[in-house]
Amino acid sequence: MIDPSSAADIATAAEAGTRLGYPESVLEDLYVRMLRIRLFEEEIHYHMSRGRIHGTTHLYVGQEAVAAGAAANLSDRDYITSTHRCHGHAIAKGTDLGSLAAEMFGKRAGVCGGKGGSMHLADPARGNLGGTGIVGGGIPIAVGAALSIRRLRQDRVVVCFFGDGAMNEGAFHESANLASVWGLPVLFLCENNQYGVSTHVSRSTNLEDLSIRASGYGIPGRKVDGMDVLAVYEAVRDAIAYVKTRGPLLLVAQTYRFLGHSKSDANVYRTEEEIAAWRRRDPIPGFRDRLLAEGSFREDRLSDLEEEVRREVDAAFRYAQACEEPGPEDLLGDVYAD
Amino acid sequence: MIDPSSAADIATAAEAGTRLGYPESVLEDLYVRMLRIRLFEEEIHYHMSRGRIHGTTHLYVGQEAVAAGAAANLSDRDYITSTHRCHGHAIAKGTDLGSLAAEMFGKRAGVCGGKGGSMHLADPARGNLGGTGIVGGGIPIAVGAALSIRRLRQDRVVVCFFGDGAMNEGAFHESANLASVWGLPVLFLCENNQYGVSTHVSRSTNLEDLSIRASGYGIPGRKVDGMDVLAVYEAVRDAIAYVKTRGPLLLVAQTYRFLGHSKSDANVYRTEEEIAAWRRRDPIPGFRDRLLAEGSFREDRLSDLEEEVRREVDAAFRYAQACEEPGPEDLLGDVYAD
Amino acid sequence: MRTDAGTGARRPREISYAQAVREALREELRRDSRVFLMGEDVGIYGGTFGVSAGLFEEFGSDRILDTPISEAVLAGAAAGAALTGTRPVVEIPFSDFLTLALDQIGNQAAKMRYMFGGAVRVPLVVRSPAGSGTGAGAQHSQSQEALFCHFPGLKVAVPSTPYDAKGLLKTAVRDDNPVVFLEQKLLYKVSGPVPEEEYLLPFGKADVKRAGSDLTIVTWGRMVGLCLEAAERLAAEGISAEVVDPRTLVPLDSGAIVSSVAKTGRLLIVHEAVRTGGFGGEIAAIVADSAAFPLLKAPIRRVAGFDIPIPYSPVLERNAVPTPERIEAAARDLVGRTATV
Amino acid sequence: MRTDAGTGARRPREISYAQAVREALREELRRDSRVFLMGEDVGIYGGTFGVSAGLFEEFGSDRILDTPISEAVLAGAAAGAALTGTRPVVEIPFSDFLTLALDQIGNQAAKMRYMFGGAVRVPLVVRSPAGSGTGAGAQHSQSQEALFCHFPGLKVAVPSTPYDAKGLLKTAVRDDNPVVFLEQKLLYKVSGPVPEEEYLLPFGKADVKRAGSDLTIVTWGRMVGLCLEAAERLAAEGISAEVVDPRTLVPLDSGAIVSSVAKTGRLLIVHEAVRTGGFGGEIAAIVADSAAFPLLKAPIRRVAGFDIPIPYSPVLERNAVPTPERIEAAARDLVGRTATV
Ligand SMILES: Cc1ncc(C[n+]2csc(CCOP(=O)(O)OP(=O)(O)O)c2C)c(N)n1
Ligand SMILES: Cc1ncc(C[n+]2csc(CCOP(=O)(O)OP(=O)(O)O)c2C)c(N)n1
Ligand SMILES: [Mg+2]
Ligand SMILES: [Mg+2]
Repeated sequence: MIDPSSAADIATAAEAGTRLGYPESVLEDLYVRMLRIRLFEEEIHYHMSRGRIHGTTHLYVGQEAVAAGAAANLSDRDYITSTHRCHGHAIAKGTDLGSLAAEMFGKRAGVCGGKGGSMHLADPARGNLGGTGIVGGGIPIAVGAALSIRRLRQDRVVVCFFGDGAMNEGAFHESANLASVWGLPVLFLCENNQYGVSTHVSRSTNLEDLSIRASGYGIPGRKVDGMDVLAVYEAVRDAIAYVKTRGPLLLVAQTYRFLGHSKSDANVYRTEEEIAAWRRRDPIPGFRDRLLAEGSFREDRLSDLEEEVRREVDAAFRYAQACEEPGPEDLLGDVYAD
Repeated sequence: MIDPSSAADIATAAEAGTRLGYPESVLEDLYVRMLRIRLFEEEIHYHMSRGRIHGTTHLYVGQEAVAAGAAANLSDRDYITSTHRCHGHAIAKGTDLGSLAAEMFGKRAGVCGGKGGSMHLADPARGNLGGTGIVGGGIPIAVGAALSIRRLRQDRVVVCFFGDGAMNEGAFHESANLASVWGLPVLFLCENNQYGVSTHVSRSTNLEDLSIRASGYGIPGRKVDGMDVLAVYEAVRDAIAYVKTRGPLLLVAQTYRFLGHSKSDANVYRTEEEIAAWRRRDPIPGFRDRLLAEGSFREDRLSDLEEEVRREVDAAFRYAQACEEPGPEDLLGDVYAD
Repeated sequence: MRTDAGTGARRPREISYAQAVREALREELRRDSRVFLMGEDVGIYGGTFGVSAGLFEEFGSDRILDTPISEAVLAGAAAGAALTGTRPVVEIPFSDFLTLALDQIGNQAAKMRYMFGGAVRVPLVVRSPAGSGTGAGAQHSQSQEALFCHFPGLKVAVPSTPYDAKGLLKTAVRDDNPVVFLEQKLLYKVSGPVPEEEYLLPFGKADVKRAGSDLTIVTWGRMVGLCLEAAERLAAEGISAEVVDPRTLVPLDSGAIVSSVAKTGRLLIVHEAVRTGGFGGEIAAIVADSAAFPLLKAPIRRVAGFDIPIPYSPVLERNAVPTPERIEAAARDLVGRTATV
Repeated sequence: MRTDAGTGARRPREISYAQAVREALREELRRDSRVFLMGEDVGIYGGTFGVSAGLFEEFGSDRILDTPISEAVLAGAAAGAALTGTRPVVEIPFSDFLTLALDQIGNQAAKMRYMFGGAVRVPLVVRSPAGSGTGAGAQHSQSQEALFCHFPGLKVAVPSTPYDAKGLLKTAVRDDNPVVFLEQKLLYKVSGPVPEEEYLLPFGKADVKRAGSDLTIVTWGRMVGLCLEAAERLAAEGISAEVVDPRTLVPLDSGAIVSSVAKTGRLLIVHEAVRTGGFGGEIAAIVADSAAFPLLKAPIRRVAGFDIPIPYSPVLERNAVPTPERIEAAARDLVGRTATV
């Protein structure tokens, strides 16, 4: 969490010294959040390809700027709802990497006790209300969390992540409309990574610009470059300011997933050229170059950060692999609260 | 069914002599369709209030111009999907009043064998794919019918009726989007009668104008005065021309139901003044006055028509009451086709 | 029920099932400010069946929320609200429409606690009226309790009397799990004794609505009344029926059912829902694998709705679901066919 | 299965369950131009489990339709298309998502014919893979056949072998009613004999997958294989199990089940779905009220999924549903506990 008093005040920050107009702590935070996601997922990919991780997984590689830029605006008291592609959101929202990795290995120490898995990462204590395997399924949950905020008169906000594909589910429509009618503090954050599995957004909607959909609910719709973490950070910051006082807003981040949809994906539906073109806009090296070019950070400082994240990720996976499997006594519990 | 070749060509028609710019047959047809609905429903109301009709009912009184103006553009080969408020649609689409009345009395001779009832009137032979008790439930059905038209390369169209309230169901969203992506020949015709039960449209959406929702699907949205049968007739005619070649369109007819939502409705949610104001725009006497004022029809001609419709309705109800009840042998059949 | 004749004891007041539900809501809304009610037309209109009449006036638009017609988001928003510190009660006008919300109820709300390793509580109630008999046709008349019973994580209550409705609903509102609360629309106007004093009824505790010795009738919801009437008539013929109302199907008091069947040796299950896939199958299966199995003197019989959508015609509708005649005939048949095994 | 040893007869070719489904689709698409397939990623991607691979290439985008992610409209549009002269087959990537389409499937498609007095036919198939074992967690692993069985108007098929999958799917496509066709995702890669020649399998006809005399195991879908293996091991212990696969749950061949139980005197029901509210209850209830009831030598036993969402951890997931050990133990127990009634 970036201290909002410093982050919000760009002018002061600019004086305080970085050419990008933000205090170093903000820039570092954004960089580190992205890096943690990337390195964590590369590790997942590695272990999965070796059959050490069970099931399927939906990697977030390429989209890191969205989760990082958004979550940097949030405190633990703010809520997010997530999707099947939920590792990035969970990491950005601050969940301990060890307990996330343990969850991926299905261990009892996992953030969901090994019962949730890749699509169901949740961390209510940090405001993460969970991923879901049902496309669009988390959107109504976000509206409900915003309703609690309103009813309990809290100073919180909900960021509701979902994909371009999810936007065609009835759940999106009902949620956007209800949140609008009630003026609830929820930011609908669509990660338009261009595809729902193999279906390009141009074949799942008839829209040039998904943010137009906002007009059907009488709420503002905005777009942001989802490959630019600073742009996302600012767009979400502004959106949250709006949402907290005036009700929902739809923000569409244009982004791309570099890897396949899930474990098994032969990528027959898109070209190597298209992937390469987007990879040239990889948000992480891009941001790194900017930090260096604009003189905010020296190379060795960044290397140190990278080293640190690397160590953190390695430790998380070592920890996870060493953790205990759940036992038969875990099978039947947690269905009902008493 | 109005012969489209004459109806479409307004200029010729105007020469042919009516001041409203249409052949008499068109105007008479519109007037008679509305009248049949109104008189039929008044009869339903009467029998229901005396406990002779079972269940509940959703009367269409006030909205006649919409069904009449729309259906006058359709042949038996064209499809409609309907709603819980389906009497008007069924009558406008040409179903025999006797079999509709028999259905309302739950008789075996009813259009659905007495098994459907007030909310489920259907007449596939006349392209009426049925009412439904599930608000919004008919919208996806309409998309499917349009898909058949496309697949079978037929020259038909689907008119999908639904209410302002139904527009907030996920089914509307998914349907509008899918029809748009596939460019299907379906006209989404929203009857905005201002309320879903007790909930005014201003409390169920955050929109001044429901037709704006079309933009979220990349399709045209239009509005029409739903109390003016000729305006509806023309708007639907134009919409159909568009829909047949270019894909879906959303047309919102502004209308009003004069009576309660259903059998039991104390009308606590709206004022007498509001009802009275809309009643002054009653589409039937309004159109009658216009026909007289513009000299198309003489008073005695209209009285004759009214008399004829009155007789038709009376005969339908006499027939219906005399019909047989279904028997135990009817109970278990019709679940599966063999 | 106590009488005031002779003893001077006060006869408990009688209120309708709808009033009982309303009282439970009112008391819980007063008790806990986190509780709120949302649904289509629950405000000034008072709800489709008038159940919430007056609550809007007392609690205002902050606690009694009219909604657009969007069942999926209502259920999902209830789950989201439940996760984050409030206690929603959702009204869905007819339980047939719960299919529209089933993903949010059964795949989200029901599973969250388990999927998240026990880290959350999801205290919400979905109230909705079930049953046929109003002439509203196939899509407004179903009894679909079995669907919800098949989603672990949900609790399912089907109250049969005003007393049960009030006591169970108060318990439901205080439960930290998602509860599907299926009211019986044909009972809304039926009255019965309900104490003035506050009380709660536990989930998972069957109520023996009538004691008997020749056969056990397990039934719930609106069918309880029919079975009690049938039991009276059977008693006149010398057949003593015990009527067991589980009150909640999940959790189910299978102990009480099994004990009763062990005692009577005969089991008749009566439900309004269509037979195939109904919850009667579950009860038959439990008993057929219980300590009561070797004590059975006759086959296990179900009287249920026929496997058809509910027809509109009143003569058809009446016969689509169990009638007193079918219930009595089945009971007679069971008792007549004793001890052939 | 014929062998080529000695007789010279050709051994029937073996193909996988996924191939068998694909062949059925291809043959029906070729046979009848009104048939078409739609679903998320069924085109060039070949479907979530690759089942429709190659169909897009053969039939084009006119007959193999990729759709947006909108399950409700897919089911509803299928109903609308079915009403108006075409014959849709819808693929839903995981059967867990059918809850999103249940209103259109269960309240619209299933009821239309009855509600409209028999005036329409609704020939559509909803295909969707069911079952656990892939590590995809609680919302991608359910077996929910019981839900669909509770909506009169639907037919429900749960094929357990490539042979059954092909023959039943071809029948489903030709049926004039809505059919929910639950493929078994863990069987997609399993091979079995499937004739080259065209064949159809009737609905409502159980298949005795193994004959036996000591107990009847009624089971379907993926559990059939497990039960056959268990039966082999039980045979080694001298217990002879008959394995009856109903193949379609609606219509259900209750005659075949009852005859088998009448012969063996013992019934074990095995399903992957969670126990409470599962279709096992229905079968238990049918048998407990049948001619086989007086012939039962032991209680009716169910081995089913535990009443929990499917957990992610492989060790937990494996034990959430019936294991060979649980099946065998139940069988032994039943046979050991004979004739105490
Ligand atoms: C209700 C539902 N339908 C279909 C699926 C299968 N599915 C999983 S991810 C996915 C694509 C989702 O697309 P999008 O919302 O754009 O998210 P992305 O995968 O691109 O992050 C689909 C169709 C599902 N999980 N849930
Ligand atoms: C899915 C569903 N939700 C709720 C209802 C209860 N209900 C019946 S009619 C109605 C209002 C519908 O409003 P609108 O679509 O505007 O149609 P109108 O009644 O005004 O013609 C409601 C909420 C229903 N029948 N179906
Ligand atoms: Mg996407
Ligand atoms: Mg309306």
